[in-house]
Amino acid sequence: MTTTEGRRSKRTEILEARPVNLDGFVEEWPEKGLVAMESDFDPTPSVRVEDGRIVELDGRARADFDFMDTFIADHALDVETAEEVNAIPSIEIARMLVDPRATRDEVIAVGRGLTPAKILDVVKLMNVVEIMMAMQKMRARRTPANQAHSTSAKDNPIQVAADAAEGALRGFAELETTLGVVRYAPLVAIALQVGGQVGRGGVLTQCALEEATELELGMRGITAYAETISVYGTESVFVDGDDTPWSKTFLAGAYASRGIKMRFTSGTGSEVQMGNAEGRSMLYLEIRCILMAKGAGVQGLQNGSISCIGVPGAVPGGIRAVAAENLIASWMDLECASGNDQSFSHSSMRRVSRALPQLLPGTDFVCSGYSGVPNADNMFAGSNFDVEDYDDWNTIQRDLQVDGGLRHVREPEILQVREKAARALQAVFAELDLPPITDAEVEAAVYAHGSGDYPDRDVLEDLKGAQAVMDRGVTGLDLVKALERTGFHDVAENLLTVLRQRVSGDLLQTSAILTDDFVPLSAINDANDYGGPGSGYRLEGERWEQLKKLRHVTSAENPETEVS
Amino acid sequence: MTTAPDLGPGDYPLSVNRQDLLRTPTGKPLSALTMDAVVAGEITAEDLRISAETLQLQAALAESVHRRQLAQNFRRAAELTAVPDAEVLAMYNALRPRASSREALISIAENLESKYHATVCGALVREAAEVYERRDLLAREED
Amino acid sequence: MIVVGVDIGNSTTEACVASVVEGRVEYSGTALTRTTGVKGTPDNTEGAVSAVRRALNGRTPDLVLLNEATPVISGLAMETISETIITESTMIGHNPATPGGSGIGVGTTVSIDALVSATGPTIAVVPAGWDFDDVAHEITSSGADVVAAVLAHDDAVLVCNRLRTPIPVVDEVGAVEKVPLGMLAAVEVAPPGRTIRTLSDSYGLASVFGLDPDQTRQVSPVARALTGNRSAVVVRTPSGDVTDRRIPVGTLTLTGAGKTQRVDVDAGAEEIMATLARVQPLDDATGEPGTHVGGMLAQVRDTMTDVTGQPAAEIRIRDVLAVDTVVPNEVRGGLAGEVALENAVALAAMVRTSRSRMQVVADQVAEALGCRAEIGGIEGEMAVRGALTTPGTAVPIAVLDLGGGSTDAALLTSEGSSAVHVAGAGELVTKLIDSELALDDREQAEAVKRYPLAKVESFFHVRHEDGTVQFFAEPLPSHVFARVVTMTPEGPAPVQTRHTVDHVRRVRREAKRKVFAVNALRALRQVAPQGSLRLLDFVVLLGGSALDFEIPELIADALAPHGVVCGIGNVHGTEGPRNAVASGLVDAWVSR
Amino acid sequence: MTAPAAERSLTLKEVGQAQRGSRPDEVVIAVSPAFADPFTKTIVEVPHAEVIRQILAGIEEQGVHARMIKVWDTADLAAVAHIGARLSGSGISVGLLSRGTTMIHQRDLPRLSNLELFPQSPLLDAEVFRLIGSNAAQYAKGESPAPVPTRNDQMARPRWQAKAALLHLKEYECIVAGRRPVEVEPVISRLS
Repeated sequence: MTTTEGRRSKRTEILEARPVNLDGFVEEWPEKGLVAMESDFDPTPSVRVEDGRIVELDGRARADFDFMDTFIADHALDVETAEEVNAIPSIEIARMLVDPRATRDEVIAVGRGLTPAKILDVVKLMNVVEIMMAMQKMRARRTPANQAHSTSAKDNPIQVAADAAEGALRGFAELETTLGVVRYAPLVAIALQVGGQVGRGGVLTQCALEEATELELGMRGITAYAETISVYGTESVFVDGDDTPWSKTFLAGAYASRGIKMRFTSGTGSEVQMGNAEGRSMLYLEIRCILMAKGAGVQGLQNGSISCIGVPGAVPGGIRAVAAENLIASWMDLECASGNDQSFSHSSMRRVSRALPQLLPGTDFVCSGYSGVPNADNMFAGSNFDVEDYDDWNTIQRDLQVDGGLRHVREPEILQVREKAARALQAVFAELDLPPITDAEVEAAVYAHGSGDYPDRDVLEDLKGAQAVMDRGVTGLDLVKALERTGFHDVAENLLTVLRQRVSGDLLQTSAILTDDFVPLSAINDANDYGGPGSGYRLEGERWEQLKKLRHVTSAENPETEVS
Repeated sequence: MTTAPDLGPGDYPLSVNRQDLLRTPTGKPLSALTMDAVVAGEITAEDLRISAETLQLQAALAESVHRRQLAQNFRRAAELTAVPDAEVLAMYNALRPRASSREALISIAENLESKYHATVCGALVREAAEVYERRDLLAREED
Repeated sequence: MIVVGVDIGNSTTEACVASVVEGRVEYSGTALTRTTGVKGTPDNTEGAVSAVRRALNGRTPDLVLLNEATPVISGLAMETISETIITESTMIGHNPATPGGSGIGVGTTVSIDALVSATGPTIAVVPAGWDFDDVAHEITSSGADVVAAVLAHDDAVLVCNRLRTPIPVVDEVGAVEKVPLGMLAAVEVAPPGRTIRTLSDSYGLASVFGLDPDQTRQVSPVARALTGNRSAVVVRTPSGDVTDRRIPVGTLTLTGAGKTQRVDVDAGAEEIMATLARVQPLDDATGEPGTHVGGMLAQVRDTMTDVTGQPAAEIRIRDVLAVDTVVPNEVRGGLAGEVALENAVALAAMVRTSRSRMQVVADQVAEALGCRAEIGGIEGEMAVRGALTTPGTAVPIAVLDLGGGSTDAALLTSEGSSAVHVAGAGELVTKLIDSELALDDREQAEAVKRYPLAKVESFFHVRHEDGTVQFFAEPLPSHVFARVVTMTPEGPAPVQTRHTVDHVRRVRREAKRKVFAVNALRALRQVAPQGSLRLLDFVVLLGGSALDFEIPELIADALAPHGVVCGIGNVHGTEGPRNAVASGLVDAWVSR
Repeated sequence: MTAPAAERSLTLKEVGQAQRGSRPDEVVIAVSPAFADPFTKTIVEVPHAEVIRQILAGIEEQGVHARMIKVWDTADLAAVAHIGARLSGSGISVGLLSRGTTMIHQRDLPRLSNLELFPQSPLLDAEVFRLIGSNAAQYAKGESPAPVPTRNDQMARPRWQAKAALLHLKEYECIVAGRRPVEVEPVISRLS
């Protein structure tokens, strides 16, 4: 910037100083794939079936298929219906998606045979309101939910336990953690599990790590599900990630074979970010990811650009494309954990508007996740929303009468579960002969905001303890025993009930979560039955009464007082 | 493989509606997994795993709601319940790009099929070997 | 029947299971856990029960035997007792890694932006923000007779390389703006691998600045402070000085043997230990209230009050160990973050009380495990008994138990036994290493204490501290490349230091010697017949530090001149230096 | 008080195919295809002339020799840096992408590993580049420098992620497949 420009107006100066101008924006470059979803370089839809096999897909003959084409043709697409459904005009399919009179099942049946380019062709016809209309119907689970990140900049297990308890109490159905120092994982995963079950019995937990350790913690029952299994939309980027559709499919089977819920992760922008978009639009490549996930037989997908959100966020129509990728995951009958989980903008207005296409119609998990700790403690590099936004989120839910999965909870209840979580973890650590948690740490956990509010742990001793957890083969069952022996009977019961779920496999079905009564709620027994106004999930009754509560609401009965 | 009973959406969740069908890999019913049993030391980690039979039931359920690929995943999973953890991870690593020769992949498939009767998984590995060969993703000589 | 011996130590609790059939003892399992609470207090129950459960592995015990554990609390403190102060910015002696040029330049200090008007030999003073190209250009083009330079940035070599004739340049002087201007000054830089000759010598300084004998006497501390540096700057100011000051940190009052002696802590460890020797056995030690020493001893006393319920007035400090050490501290008045090695004294103090509450622990253990529990004997005696099962030992025998907080000695002769605890053990060693190397990281200090050192010379080989080379087939992780490392069981771990392997090794061995070799002699003298080490035949080393890779050797070296056979315990010929007390308890019970 | 930062330009004069160095006291600076031409500054507008000048200064201050090469057939940072390391007499290199992302590499390391990585190009300024040069030279001398402190900024994503992707794509356009690395002489001229 040079100073030789002429004098600037006061208004320009004010506008220039607005947070939104700290965000980055770029022009499109479709030839290289730096374009959201409208590109002349995307293929034209086509499909041809011979002898029960797809021999042409989106203008490419079988001999020229890369491995994504091959996998999608052989595993994702319904060969019997492919030619027929692809012949339906895109406008008809788009209308079905929006029209409440077309049932979810009907639209899904059509979707099963569509090629990636055809799917793109359909959603390109839809504006963002139509995408939301469709999402409302296509979401797999009838009841929307939300997921939290519960991490600590110091990997402090007490903080993770207390924030997990508060998060669970506030309504998150799933809690996810990860580490700064990876060796801390066993202690933090235990803290997340114990804290979560204190906050609300039945909450599901996961710890994002490299595949082998993540799977091991899951097999031992210290965590309940997994989601950081990344897939990509071009062969070269997939290979750069050291995987193929077949290796990931095998991994999906491995998780299910241990009774562990799992979903893949993908998102617009990852391929162009790595410079290998093969000239396709971001959304086209994401559709290939979604179909790959479907073909693998995994129950769900976390998408919505995720860690690449800065890329679609910087191009025209990018956030519309992100809304569309969530819709397509749902349309392909997958559980959709719909992003909103990374620092997105300096502007609070942009942060909210980016979330509306998921928050208003509702998704399986509106955020994946919402930072249940201050963003400075968020080891996923910060989320679009954090604990400081709780009251805003609750107010938006109340204003628009939508269910974003959270609720206002009064401070005494929060302090109570935070203390109980810290005490329970203190007892478990003592029982398992892990580095002691002092009463001062428990006290800190009750009132703390971030990791700086806790006494420092002896990291060396903690890491030895973490190693001991792995060496001694501590399992979820040991946590149950420790809780039971130390008088945390209700928490022990909660955890045992979650572990018992593994035997039934009910949580392996699409979009499954556990209710307060430990009943698995999935797209089978809570299938989305939206069929227009007055149908489907409605925010009403007891739940609506819950969401009417805020921190400060003037009492109608006695306007000199507040109710909360 | 025992044939799964004819299950429909109404049977879900099995843990609520069809406890009669559920057994742990050690043969215990779900109702045996109580806190008292845990405290008495009668429950081990092995009791809290899913059985191949249960995965077949879930496959039938998934099929009943037209989730063909999900059902197929449950069938692969049912086969993998018999494979030890370390071996499962080794097979996964062998399937990574340029990690294995064609022969190595075929021998994994054969092992799955003959030792574990895992024919669905075996087919997946064979298919990978074929695609990897065509796309130059088998281990290279010089690596 | 199944009998379990349990040894509650300061940091670990050991359990040892035996089946006893008709007086025959068969050992069948051991376990180790962290001690819960302070040794000798009811809080120990939890750790004892979990150790027993783990050792039993599902079996049911008939009898649990506990040691009569004496509560021992040790406290640690370190006080710096010397301080180097520079006044009037007299000198810069911070030894930057890369000074420029070589030789000595004497002239008047002038700021770089005033060079054009400088006359006579000039020393350019360059503040932060000046680019090295501009500095070189300014010096060359100003026409001034610049004979040396002092820079804020790390630019000395860069500036020198850009001058027609190289001059001595000292750089990385963070507070360069405080250098007095218009004063006569000298800058000296030695060639690589050499140290300065002129400014580190009193007569050198006298020649440079034309000093008379009185003035020369005054500047001798400056010369001394610069000894060993590769570069230095000295500015002649009206009352500039470098002083080396003792810091009073309080007086220690030692009472014992009917006498009371007072000693200033800043007198150093030798003086403190000599004073202590005059009042043995020590009844109590107190520190002057309001001083650091006073605070530390009061804290040890308060902790003991909390755990025993005994009033603070009744708590006695029964031993003190003082160790001399050095800590690198930033010099007050320095301009470039100069660091001087200051003297410090580390103190370990130990408290014991006669009021053991082991009966409470025994009752609680009995209830938790549903079996009988008894106090089976005094730990010192039990340790000797356990040590005696080491093949090749015989009565009379002495043991040295090398723990975390205290070093314990016990003696068994045909006449009976005696035991003693002295302050200072593994934790003090860690603290000494941490502060002398300025690691400020207990994890690294602990690793330096426990594992041998090496230097990673390439991705495929390390040179161990003994000079041998080890090759690796797989490349080492990149974060250890070119670093001094500790060879931990998990592989090499970096030590954040610029010191050489030799230096770190010297610090480590010296710390261990100052604590363990000194304490071994001190403790054994207290139990030896007539206080004479020559009358001891066998000394068996027990406890966690007996597993250390060099402490036993350091102790053996210290004992060798006294003709003592010293070795590592091997309880029952299988357990090594562990489980002596626990198995001693069982043996004692059987022989009763 | 301080002299204003001078403006300088950088030209990389080709002197022939890059050869493996034999001096044990050299660090190779390896740059990506678009470095200095057509790009002239990093993602946060630090001029390439200043980037190179500071890295060279950091190396020179340590008394170590520097040599510079341009890599033509890849714009992958690990590959650029590793090619540099294999040509370096000491085995140490500094690899640079046009947008500023930097890595210190060593010949014996696997390509995907590194000694120090500075992935957040928006946070690299002249001072950091000086320290990177200094550390690379110290590694070449077998010393153990403290790693250059890495910075982190959660809000770098919304501001820079897309521009970084764009610069990356542009850099890829400049790749000349099959062209061997070329030794270049950095000519830094003062404009003001």
